[in-house]
Amino acid sequence: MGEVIIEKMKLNKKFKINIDVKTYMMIIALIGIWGIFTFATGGSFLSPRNISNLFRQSVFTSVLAIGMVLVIIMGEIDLSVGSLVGLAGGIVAICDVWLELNPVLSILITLLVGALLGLWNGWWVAYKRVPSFIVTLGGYLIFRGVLVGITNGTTIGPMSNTFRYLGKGYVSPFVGLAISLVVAIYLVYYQRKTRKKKLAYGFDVLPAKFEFAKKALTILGIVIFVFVMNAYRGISVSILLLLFLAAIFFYITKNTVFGRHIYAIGGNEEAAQLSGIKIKKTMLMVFLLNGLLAAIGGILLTSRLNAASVAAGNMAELDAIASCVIGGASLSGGVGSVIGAIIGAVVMASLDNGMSLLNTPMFWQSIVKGLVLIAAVWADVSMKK
Amino acid sequence: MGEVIIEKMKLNKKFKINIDVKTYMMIIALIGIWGIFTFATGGSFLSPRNISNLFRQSVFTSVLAIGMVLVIIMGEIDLSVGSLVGLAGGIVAICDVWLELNPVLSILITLLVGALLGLWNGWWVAYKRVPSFIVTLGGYLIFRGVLVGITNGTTIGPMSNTFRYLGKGYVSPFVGLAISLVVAIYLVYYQRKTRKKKLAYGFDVLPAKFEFAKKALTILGIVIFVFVMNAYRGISVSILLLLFLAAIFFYITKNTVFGRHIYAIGGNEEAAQLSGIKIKKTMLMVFLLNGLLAAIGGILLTSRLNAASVAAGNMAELDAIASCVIGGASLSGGVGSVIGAIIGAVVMASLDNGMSLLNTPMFWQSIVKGLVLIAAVWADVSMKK
Amino acid sequence: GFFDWLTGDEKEDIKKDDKIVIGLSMDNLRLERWQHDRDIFVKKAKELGAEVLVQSANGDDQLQLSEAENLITQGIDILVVVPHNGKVMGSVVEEAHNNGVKVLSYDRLLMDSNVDYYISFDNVKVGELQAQYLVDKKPRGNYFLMGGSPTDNNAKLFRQGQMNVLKSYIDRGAIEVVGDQWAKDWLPQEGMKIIENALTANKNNIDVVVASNDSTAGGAIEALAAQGLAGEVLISGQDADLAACQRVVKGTQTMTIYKPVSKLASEAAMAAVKMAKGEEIETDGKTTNNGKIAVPSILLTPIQVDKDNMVDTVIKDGFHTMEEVYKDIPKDKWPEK
Amino acid sequence: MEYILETKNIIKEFPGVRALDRVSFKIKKGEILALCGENGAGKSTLIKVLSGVYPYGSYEGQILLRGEEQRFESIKSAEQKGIAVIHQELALFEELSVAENIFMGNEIQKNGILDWNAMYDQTNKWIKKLRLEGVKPATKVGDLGVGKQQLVEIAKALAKDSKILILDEPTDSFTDAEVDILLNILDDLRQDGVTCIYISHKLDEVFRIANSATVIRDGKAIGSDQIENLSEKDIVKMMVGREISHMFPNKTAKIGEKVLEVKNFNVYDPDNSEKLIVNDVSFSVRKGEILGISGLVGAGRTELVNSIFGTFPAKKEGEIYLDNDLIEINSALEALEKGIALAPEDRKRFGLIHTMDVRSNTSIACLEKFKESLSVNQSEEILKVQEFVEKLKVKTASLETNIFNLSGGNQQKVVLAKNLMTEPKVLILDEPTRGIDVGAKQEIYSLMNELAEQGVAIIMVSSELPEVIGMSDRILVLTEGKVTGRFYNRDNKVTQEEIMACSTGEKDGIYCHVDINDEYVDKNNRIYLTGGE
Ligand SMILES: Nc1ncnc2c1ncn2[C@@H]1O[C@H](COP(=O)(O)OP(=O)(O)OP(=O)(O)O)[C@@H](O)[C@H]1O
Ligand SMILES: Nc1ncnc2c1ncn2[C@@H]1O[C@H](COP(=O)(O)OP(=O)(O)OP(=O)(O)O)[C@@H](O)[C@H]1O
Ligand SMILES: O[C@@H]1[C@@H](O)[C@H](O)OC[C@H]1O
Ligand SMILES: [Mg+2]
Ligand SMILES: [Mg+2]
Repeated sequence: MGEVIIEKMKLNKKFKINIDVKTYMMIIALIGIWGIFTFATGGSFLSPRNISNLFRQSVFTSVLAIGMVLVIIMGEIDLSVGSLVGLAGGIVAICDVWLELNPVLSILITLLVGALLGLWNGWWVAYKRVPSFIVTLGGYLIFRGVLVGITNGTTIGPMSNTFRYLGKGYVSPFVGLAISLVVAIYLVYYQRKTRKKKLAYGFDVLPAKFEFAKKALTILGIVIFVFVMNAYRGISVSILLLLFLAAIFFYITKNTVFGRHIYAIGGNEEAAQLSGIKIKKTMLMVFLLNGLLAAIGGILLTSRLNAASVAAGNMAELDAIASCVIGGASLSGGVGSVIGAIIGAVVMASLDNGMSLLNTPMFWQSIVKGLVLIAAVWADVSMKK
Repeated sequence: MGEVIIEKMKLNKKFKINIDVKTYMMIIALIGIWGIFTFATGGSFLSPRNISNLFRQSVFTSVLAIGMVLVIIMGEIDLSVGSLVGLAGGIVAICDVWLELNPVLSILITLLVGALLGLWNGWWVAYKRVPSFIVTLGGYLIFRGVLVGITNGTTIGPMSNTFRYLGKGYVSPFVGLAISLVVAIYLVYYQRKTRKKKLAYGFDVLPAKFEFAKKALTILGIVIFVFVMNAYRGISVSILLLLFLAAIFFYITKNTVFGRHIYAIGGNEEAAQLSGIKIKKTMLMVFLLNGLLAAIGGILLTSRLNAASVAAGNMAELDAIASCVIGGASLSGGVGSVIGAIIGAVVMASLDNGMSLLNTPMFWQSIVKGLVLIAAVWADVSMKK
Repeated sequence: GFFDWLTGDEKEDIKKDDKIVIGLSMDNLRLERWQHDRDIFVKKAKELGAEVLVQSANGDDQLQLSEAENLITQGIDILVVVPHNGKVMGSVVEEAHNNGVKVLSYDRLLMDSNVDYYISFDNVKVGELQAQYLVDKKPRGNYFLMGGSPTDNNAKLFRQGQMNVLKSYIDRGAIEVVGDQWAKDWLPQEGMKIIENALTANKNNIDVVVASNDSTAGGAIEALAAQGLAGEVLISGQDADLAACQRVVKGTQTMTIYKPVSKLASEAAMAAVKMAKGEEIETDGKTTNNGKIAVPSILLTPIQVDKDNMVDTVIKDGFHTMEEVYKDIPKDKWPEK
Repeated sequence: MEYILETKNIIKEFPGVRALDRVSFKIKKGEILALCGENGAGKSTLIKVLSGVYPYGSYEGQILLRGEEQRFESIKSAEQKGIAVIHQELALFEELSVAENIFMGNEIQKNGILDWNAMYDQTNKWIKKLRLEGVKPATKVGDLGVGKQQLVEIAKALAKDSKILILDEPTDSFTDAEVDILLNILDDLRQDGVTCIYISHKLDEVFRIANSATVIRDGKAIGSDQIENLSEKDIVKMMVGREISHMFPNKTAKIGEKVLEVKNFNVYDPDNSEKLIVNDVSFSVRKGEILGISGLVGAGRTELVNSIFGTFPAKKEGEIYLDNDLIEINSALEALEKGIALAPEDRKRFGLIHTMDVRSNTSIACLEKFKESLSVNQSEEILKVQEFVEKLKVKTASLETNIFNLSGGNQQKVVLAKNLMTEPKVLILDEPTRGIDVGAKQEIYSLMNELAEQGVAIIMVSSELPEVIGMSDRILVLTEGKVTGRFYNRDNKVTQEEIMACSTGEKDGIYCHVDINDEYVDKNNRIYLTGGE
């Protein structure tokens, strides 16, 4: 058996490098984009303040992209996300401003509504076999209609302080440092544990010095991030929330049975069914989660704008889908990742942010963004070949 | 051999009936929708005048849907259609209003641009393997940006008379009758020829009386259509154009090598490759045709609106895609039909028109349209099972 | 006879009864102000004994054209149009006239057509008022221009008015334009992003933001607030949206333009009823050129609203109530009615 | 005679794998060359090089056609030189009709406009020639079973009227009847001067049809000779590197009590709820027993087992007892939970998830087993998958290799591994050795035996009669949905002729070695007690 395992393990390493190249390619494109903007703006693009802005500006799309990428991996699509964001924003604003409910209660109600509307979408797709494109196109119309109906078309605001904190607050630099420390320690501990486990199973592991370098890099990355953020005002609450969500969904997609089943359904639904996967329940759950994340997106957007308007979240679904595809997800299902989707969202936000800093006329922004999108994905595709 | 052939023919019949049931289901839904609106509007929905309006209102989306359905059958998507419509409209208006070119020349230039931009999309998809979602999302941004750039954001109009005629004219009732007569005679002749050919191969054909009934029905249908149209103002020029395009593309998809290759690529690209189909050229051609049709759509829209605005055609791609899917096309490729796509467009236009006649508030319209969309496709899906 | 029917020469038999039916075709109802316009118009028309059929087009030219056609199909006596795009909707006039329906252009002008009357505020004037108020308060400094939707023709008119005022200051070097960006679809989140980035790029050295309406100003103010600059940086608006009025009295938004919509809507309703009855309308000989004819016009003046005249304008007109506008201000600080 | 086709030192590499290592071979005009080799030896890769799938430049070495070097840029350019291929993985369009599939890429047309009548006419001829019973030119290919699809694929290649025909395991889901049809056609073509390369793991076919044979091992051509100079043993030895003496292991499993019993089972046609495709079938399987189900393609075997497994989308009637309890199964999940597993016949469509790697494909049906609190214990998973990959000798670069980079036979092994990993009580195998080489076959047979010894009840649907006879304790023959034969076969005494006679309806009704009330009875009505003589 020895030989085979060694052979297999060699490949394990190679596999990791492959994966990395794929993810890295878009990161390289991102770095390229950042470089150009830094140069063009005479450095202000890379100022801590702008980095903080940039990340905050991409939080909203990122949250939606996390949910969307699950749907896309499963081989489906959700066009109703933008309308759902609008509706969720309207509901949280109605609870907060008109009904003056407790913020926590308002949030819970909104999340519940988001989950239920996600279920509605999922039910039609999973149990009635209506194509998700149509179901969610229906949702796109219905949810926006309901929003206009219940808010009567008015803009509702301003929001109470809790929401402002959610949308615009920063955690104090010390808290930020403390959190990052805890995370760093946990990560190191986790890597150690995994390594031990692997050794116990007799698997090959990285040589100790590499392992050490990996740990050092992890910690360094976190520290740099926190310092850059602290150099402005600290980590923003919304970014923290995004990181938290990203961690959870990264874990779900990589390490749980449910996550693996999503990939299987998207890869080959018929084969997945014959493998005993509960297709309907899984689909329902994915759409539910997507609804929940859209509701979170709606709350964040309303908090950030300090008001809910009927136009809020318009076209957000397109941004979310684009983020996923830029991040390597395939619309035919089975392929994609949470991290990729977030990187995709950051790429889009970087383009918007950089050109806005440069005062590029709107129509040029549009043209350049289109060209860069195509070029970036092309670079990605041609590297993978 | 006799036995085998007879058996085959039985199946041929079954096959035809199957096909028909699928198309008919959405027609039945359409008739249901029409029935409800006729009842609710006290009959004015079915007045010749409104029927004429309704068809004219669906021409634009139908033209786009014809091109889109080819792309969808091929397993790709085109999100740039709406922007391309806008840009084509802008170009034709610039040629006509600013440059005061001859209308025919203006139209030719616009069609050329449409075809070239279609080629641009197709080139990235076919030769650079960039996912069509991304390429055309890029196009969506680029084309609209160029439009704003070249028109400077202004609305350009009014158009010269030729375009008005194109957008709003009617052919005189006599001409309408004459054209329909020619078409009817040709159809009868064609059916005769087909029948003869089949007999020559020894295939089974419909009994003579059925054949006769079929011919009679064909003619009756055409006559009723013309009379209803003439009862208002005659057949509108744009409807005539649509019918012409529909006939051409119906023929292409059903009876040409190129058309069947589109289905093959969408059904199983790998197999298509192994069958020696020129995938790249076919893709290029399909995107080119789609660009051409979008340009025609842009010219029609500009003619109908009598001006080109930078917002023209916004979101038109979504309507076009929805029409295709309502008409039975599958976004995973290989399935769909030109007729289905047009029926889908008419379904959508009927909903808009009917609720507009009923003065339903916009938000209710939105909600009802969403629900009906889902319900109609659900009826379709569950019948097919 | 049959021949007429066959050829289509038969006259339309549009149902006509005594009651006046007005068709109101609106651009959209997504902005708060259009809801006010509709409500007041319908109410006034009812008082005058007319029925109103309202349709809104979600900001879609083509849909609006179809809807206007459908209104005419329903046998309305008069068509009132708030066009999404005046050039596009101009073409509906011919169709209406062919069916014996007169057309009143509301708020935005129907271009290149024989439209019967026009009732509006002057959009270029709106831009001028916004800019004038700001330069009066700050004749020199760094100005950031934030336009509206790049695909809305009105946004261009507002900008035109603003430049009418600002031009000479810019030429003199008193005002430096540090940026010029347009907010997609008048969306607040676009406004917010633009100003966040503008502040970053200019290291917060912005004195004035010329914003074209309240919804985009709302987003911009959130970005200013994040830098503690809300109230410091002057910023304009338009529409007197409730949220904007609240900001004005709080001091975070400098001004807004109140277009006395109640006046506009009720005058329009009265005019429509008169037109339906075939009566003449008094316009003091005012006309506006629409590219084809001089359209008889009723032009109302937009009013600039700030902290000081809030009570006398918006609240007095009943556009918003005192309680609504001053909701976040302690009662003892409320002004006298 | 001149050599019509020749390769010189072909090298083809994939990332991490050298699939072909300086392969040279020659073939004379009008001859049939058999290409033999283990799973993953490089046979399919070689023909892909020959047919332009891997274009010139993506491999090293030379292809000579009538002595001239060829540089095929595409499949089309190879086709233009008269090379037609039937690939191992079906390349059909499920949504399109039989006629369209046959003529796809090779249409009967004039100025780009199709001549449907002519194509239908031709299609009818092919249908007759290949005896595709019940198939019409307009039938959707997706509605056909795998066997019939494969015949359509063959028609497609034949319709091209090529000078060189390459067939990559064309018969892997055929019964003898279809094999005969095909081999006769090939023989006719040979008379007409067509040259043919024939890949098959069924050596009897090779000896029936080929003029010469070339053996490939680990990407190298290691032997080539006229067929007269070779014996099966020689070829097997060259392929596998060892001799295979006992293909079918001795059955040693103790047969125990009934595990699964099916009574009066009916299944209807999904498209026609009147028509029965499985008609009043009853049978049972016991612990440690292997029940073989035999029949011609289209007999309804796949529908029967899929309906039992709960995954055939059509109306069904009848009773199923598991350990004497009446049960109802409506989904694969319910079946798997009750301990019934099924390895499907159509591995590409129902067995594999093309976006996933070998590891995930193998473990996907039993991930719950590796669940540890919230997550999957991936170390356990890898170990377990590793174990099965070794047991079945899956040839893969690693567990992280995408499943579609494996050779056809190795994909099939992964499907088997996946089902074995669920540790079922009842294991249903539908054509388990499709595309598997002789060496691996023997290992799979031993494995089945091992499982039987552990008390698993196995139902094996197979079109290969030697396999059915060599492995089964009892045999059920299905013809047009009805049971037309039941055999007791613990003594391997049933003959191919007896089974064939049942499946072709030559003998009606129950033929011999009757099994009444689940007790074994022979021709002379001697009763054998279950569990052995
Ligand atoms: N696209 C690919 N990428 C990577 N490796 C591949 C690819 N295609 C084939 N291989 C590898 O090349 C080797 C030869 O495969 P090939 O399909 O030619 O085998 P084969 O002889 O046809 O086997 P079988 O009898 O199982 O069909 C195998 O190791 C396989 O894993
Ligand atoms: N699980 C399944 N779900 C849906 N369709 C299936 C399933 N299994 C098989 N089919 C379909 O059933 C039809 C009949 O297949 P086929 O003719 O191979 O059956 P068969 O009679 O069992 O043939 P054979 O006896 O050779 O296995 C085919 O269309 C096949 O694709
Ligand atoms: O009132 C404004 C309107 O005139 C313009 O067209 O759109 C934005 C609004 O704020
Ligand atoms: Mg092979
Ligand atoms: Mg079968």
